[in-house]
Amino acid sequence: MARFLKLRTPILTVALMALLLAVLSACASPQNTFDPKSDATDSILTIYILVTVVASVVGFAVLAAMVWLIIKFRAKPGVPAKQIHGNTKLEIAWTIAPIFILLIIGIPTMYWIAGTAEDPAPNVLEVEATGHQWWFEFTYPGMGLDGGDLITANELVIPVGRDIRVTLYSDDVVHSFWVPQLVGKTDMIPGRTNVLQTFNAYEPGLYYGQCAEFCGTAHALMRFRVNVKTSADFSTWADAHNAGPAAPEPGTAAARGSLGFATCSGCHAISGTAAQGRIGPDLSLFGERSTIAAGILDNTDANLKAWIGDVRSIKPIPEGARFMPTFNDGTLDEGQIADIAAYLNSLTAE
Amino acid sequence: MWAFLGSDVLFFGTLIATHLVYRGQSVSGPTENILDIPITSISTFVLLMSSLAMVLALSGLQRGKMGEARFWLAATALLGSVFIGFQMYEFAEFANEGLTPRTNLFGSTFLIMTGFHGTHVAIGILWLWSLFFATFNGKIHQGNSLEVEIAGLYWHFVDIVWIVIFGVVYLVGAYGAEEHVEEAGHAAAAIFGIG
Amino acid sequence: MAHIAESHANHPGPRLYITIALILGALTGIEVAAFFLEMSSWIVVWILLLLSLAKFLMVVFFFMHLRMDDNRFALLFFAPMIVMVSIAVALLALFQNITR
Amino acid sequence: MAANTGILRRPLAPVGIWAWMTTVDHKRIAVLYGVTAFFFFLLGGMEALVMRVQLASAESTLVSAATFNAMFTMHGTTMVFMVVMPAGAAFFNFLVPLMIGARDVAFPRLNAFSYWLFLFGALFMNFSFFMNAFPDIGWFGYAPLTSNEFTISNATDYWVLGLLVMGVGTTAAGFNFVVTILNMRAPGMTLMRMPVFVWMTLIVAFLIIFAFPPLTIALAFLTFDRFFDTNFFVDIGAGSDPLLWQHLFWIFGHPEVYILILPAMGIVSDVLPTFTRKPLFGYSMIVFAGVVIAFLGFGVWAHHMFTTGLGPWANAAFSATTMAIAVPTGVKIFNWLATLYGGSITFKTPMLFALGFISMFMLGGLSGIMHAVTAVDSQQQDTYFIVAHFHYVLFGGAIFGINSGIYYWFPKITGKMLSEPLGKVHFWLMLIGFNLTFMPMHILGVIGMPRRIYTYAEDMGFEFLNQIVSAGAFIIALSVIIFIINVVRSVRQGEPAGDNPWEAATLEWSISSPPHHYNFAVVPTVRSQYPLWDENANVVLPPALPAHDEPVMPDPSYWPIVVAFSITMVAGGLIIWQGHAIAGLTVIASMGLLGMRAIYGWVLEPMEDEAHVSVHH
Repeated sequence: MARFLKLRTPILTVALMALLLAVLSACASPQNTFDPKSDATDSILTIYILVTVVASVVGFAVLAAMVWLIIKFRAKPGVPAKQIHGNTKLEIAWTIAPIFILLIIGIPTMYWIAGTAEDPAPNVLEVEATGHQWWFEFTYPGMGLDGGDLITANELVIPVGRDIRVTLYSDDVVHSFWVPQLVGKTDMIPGRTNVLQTFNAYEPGLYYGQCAEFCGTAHALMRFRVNVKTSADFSTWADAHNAGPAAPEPGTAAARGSLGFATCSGCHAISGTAAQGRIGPDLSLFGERSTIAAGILDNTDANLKAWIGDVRSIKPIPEGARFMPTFNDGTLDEGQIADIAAYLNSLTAE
Repeated sequence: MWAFLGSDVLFFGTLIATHLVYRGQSVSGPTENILDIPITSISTFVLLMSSLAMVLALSGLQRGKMGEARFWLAATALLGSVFIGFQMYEFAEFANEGLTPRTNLFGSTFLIMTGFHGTHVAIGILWLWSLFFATFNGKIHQGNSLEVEIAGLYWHFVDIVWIVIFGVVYLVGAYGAEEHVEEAGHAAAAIFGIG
Repeated sequence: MAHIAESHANHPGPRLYITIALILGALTGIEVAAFFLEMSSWIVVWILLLLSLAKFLMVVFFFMHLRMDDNRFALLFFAPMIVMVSIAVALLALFQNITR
Repeated sequence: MAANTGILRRPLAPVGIWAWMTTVDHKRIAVLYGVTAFFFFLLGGMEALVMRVQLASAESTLVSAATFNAMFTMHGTTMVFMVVMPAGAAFFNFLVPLMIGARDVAFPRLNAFSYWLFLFGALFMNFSFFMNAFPDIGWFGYAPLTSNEFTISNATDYWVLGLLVMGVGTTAAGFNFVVTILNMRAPGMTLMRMPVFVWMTLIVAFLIIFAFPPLTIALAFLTFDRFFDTNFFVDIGAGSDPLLWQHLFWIFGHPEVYILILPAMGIVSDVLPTFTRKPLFGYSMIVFAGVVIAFLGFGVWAHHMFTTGLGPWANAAFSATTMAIAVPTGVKIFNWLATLYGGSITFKTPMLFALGFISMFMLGGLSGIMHAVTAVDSQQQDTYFIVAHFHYVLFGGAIFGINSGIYYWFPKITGKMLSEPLGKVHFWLMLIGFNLTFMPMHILGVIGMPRRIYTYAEDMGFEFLNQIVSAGAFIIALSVIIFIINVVRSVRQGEPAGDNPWEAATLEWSISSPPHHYNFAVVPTVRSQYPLWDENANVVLPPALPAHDEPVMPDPSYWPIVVAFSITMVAGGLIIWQGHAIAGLTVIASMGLLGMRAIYGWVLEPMEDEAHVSVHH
């Protein structure tokens, strides 16, 4: 039996060590739910830590009790087992005790739930997010040209320090809008209007978002970014978005690209230009976006050209799905693709 | 058999719950206003009488009166077939009024619910006819009347499911269909104590 | 299955069955009548529900002689009934807030 | 002649393939269930290993997205419906009749029918692999994704119809065990003197017959949607609501996970007394807690849907019921620990696995309570934290419990002992591998790795942990290989086990192992929960009965397998019907008729064949 004991303790220490090492290395993750950047995730974190502490304390206590029982009551020759059938007082005790522990985590939960139902601050920014199969569309009602909607895609730009309320729609299957550091996830269900818990970002920065409900083949590559700017930058961004791009000076690749963009204008739109296609994502101010293809590639020229040329080599699209066609199979040659890429990159605020 | 009926309660309960949940959600196409109450009340009456016939058949068999038992067994099966006839007629009637499981939500939930019930009735009729023929070749006699009793339990169960469907779906549903959607819902919400 | 056999003795005779059947028929008649009367919708809905419940219980207790058998069968039937009714009520309540 | 209701003569030979296909003996059916469950366990394990290899490195292109999605779908479906449930069924089939002192289950042929339906349903679903239409919609197939519009191949049809066929089989088994346990107990064995495993079987049987109808209906709706384009979940414009599928599925889903875990709890509650040499602590409390869990199980389903925007009232209500269900589970764990108190514990392999079960299941339960809190769930839902939770409960719980049961009852089933040293290696390897695999997943969940993604970006910081997880998975695979070696070695030349190798207390240890096909020579009368430990144990093992006055056992019959085959073929016909209508219709019609004919053959066939009976008397 001793051998058995010697075996158990080293394994537990190794496991704990590995655990600590793993936790430390993981803090660098951009989607770490344990370093919140908004009031919503902050409130969640307090309960999160409370529950984790309660669970681990109870866990270690029960594990320790079990190990102690095993060691103390090993079969020793000549010591018969005590034939105990039950003990009602003990039973009552360990039925009531868990109820108290559950109250400790239950009551804050109810307060938090009530909290989510409160109506937001008066100057709340209303935004609508629509899930499509494998990209996100964001609409700012009333902030577009002459009272229309300002529509962008895959990068939600919001002002810092202001309540944001996102209303969620879906165009095809169930998706789920989740920005781990800013707000807890809520599903985007076709035919239903879900409203996300209002959140208020603490500091400007770029935050990672992810579709969290399995939505088909390319679910893993359906990500987005939330770009929190100061309110001043936010309004300049909105105005630039509405104003539309300055005409590229003739003779440059961007100019040729803007003509070449006609093939794309059927699906894509750039506010302030002739292209008004609403099937694909909106590409206004594309140059300022940090990522392309629903948050999976950095917005570099090479990535952009590869993406325009052949989407299917980057994203697994089942044939028959409603998605961007492949262009580098002859419809567009290298030069044209490079021009369009240059034109898109030229769409910036200045 | 009671265990089976317990499970079937869940089966039809879910069907009826789905129908109630989807009430009033159909956007296009005919809904409750298509239901023809007089005919369905007659078919309900027919099914009630078939339950009576079933019970008489069972008591006849238990008292050893084979003639009586056979007569009522056949009567139950025939009344059951008449009920199925009404259902077929009703489905055909709906079809040419444009209501099929494809047209709208009401079509789907209603027709599939009554369809499943009809299938249960059909299985019951098949079972009754098998029992009926079994009385001739000596397989069913006063001794093992338990066989018929189990079939009886099944038949009465199918009858009470129809009572619920008739009451809840036909009558409450068809009674001025539109404005009852909220009421039934609110009633449920009130019971559940949800605001 | 011993205890099933001796419960045969106290099965009600055919006369009782016929009276029950007539009552059920009458109840259905009242239901249909209530349906055609133009009373305020709230009462009619409750009348219809109560009548179908009454018919339901009558058939279960008399035709299926649940009253005579020992109550383990009743448990086997009414336990799922309670579970199902509570699930149905919960579903109805949950689907109330469909925001179209 | 009357005995033969079919074209073929009724097989009476006790040996050979034909005997196995037409067996109605609960012990043989149990072995069939066990072997099939183990085969699918290996299959599911391989699917898991493919996933782990793909996720071991960031942005790896080893496996395409479609294949990965199919892998996690089938891994989930296989492990839940084709491994843990049939493994539970194997234990029910073998042990319940022996533990309650009965000769066989209430409806032997229905028992065989349940097995064959399960097998054909499982093969039917996996057959889609060869038609390169492996289901890829997730093991709970949320609504709009499963409609024709969003699935290219008919993979989902295989999934839906396969589940329907298996569901019918499982529900039939549920009825069988409710009737067996309620009616066929040995004289003197009141409900409160039954072994805990039999209690858990009764509760599981009730859970099965009350939880499967909602699933059957949800699947029927989906079948109508996909084949006859009704619009239950599909045409959002016409008012249908995908949430209805989620509701119906999880109304079945949560009782289902209790169907998976209660057998393991029953096994552990019967293994502990034997290795602590003392009665189980608080027998009635454990049984009562089981019943409470069963009822509450129907009231918690929407905790899978906290993030679907049901509104604060619903979230609060289901959060509360989910927390409430933790209390009876806690009571069970405390009772098991109290059983250890004051015992003289011997650490044989079944005991090790039972201790592993208690500790890992407890950790899983606690990680589960964490996302009973709606706030925390909005961060944890659909992340690897949830994957960690249910693996701790299902693998740490059910699989450890089942392994404990295998090591404990293997001697009774085969008459040979499994080797202790190999068993211990298997346990320790599995425990270490298990913790290495699933503990890091908690952290992966916390740092935001979503579920069901076939790849992840470099800069997400998931890679190191995923490598540990993948390594752990291979250690588990290694431990399973050791288990196979152990079984093969001991079947060939394991040392004979004798009737009661562990000096256990329940009835099944009072007869020879492997038991005679008629189980008990004389049906014992029982005075307490631990018949073999009573001083005045009157269960003296009479010598095996001479051949001529063995009790008459029901004879093999080939009708169950024929009916099961025809039902599955009707489902197959539906799939063919999609391709080319006439061929499909002919298959459906012919198989339907065959099924009807087989049912009549089955019903009219007497239990004991006259030829058989006349030989004996």
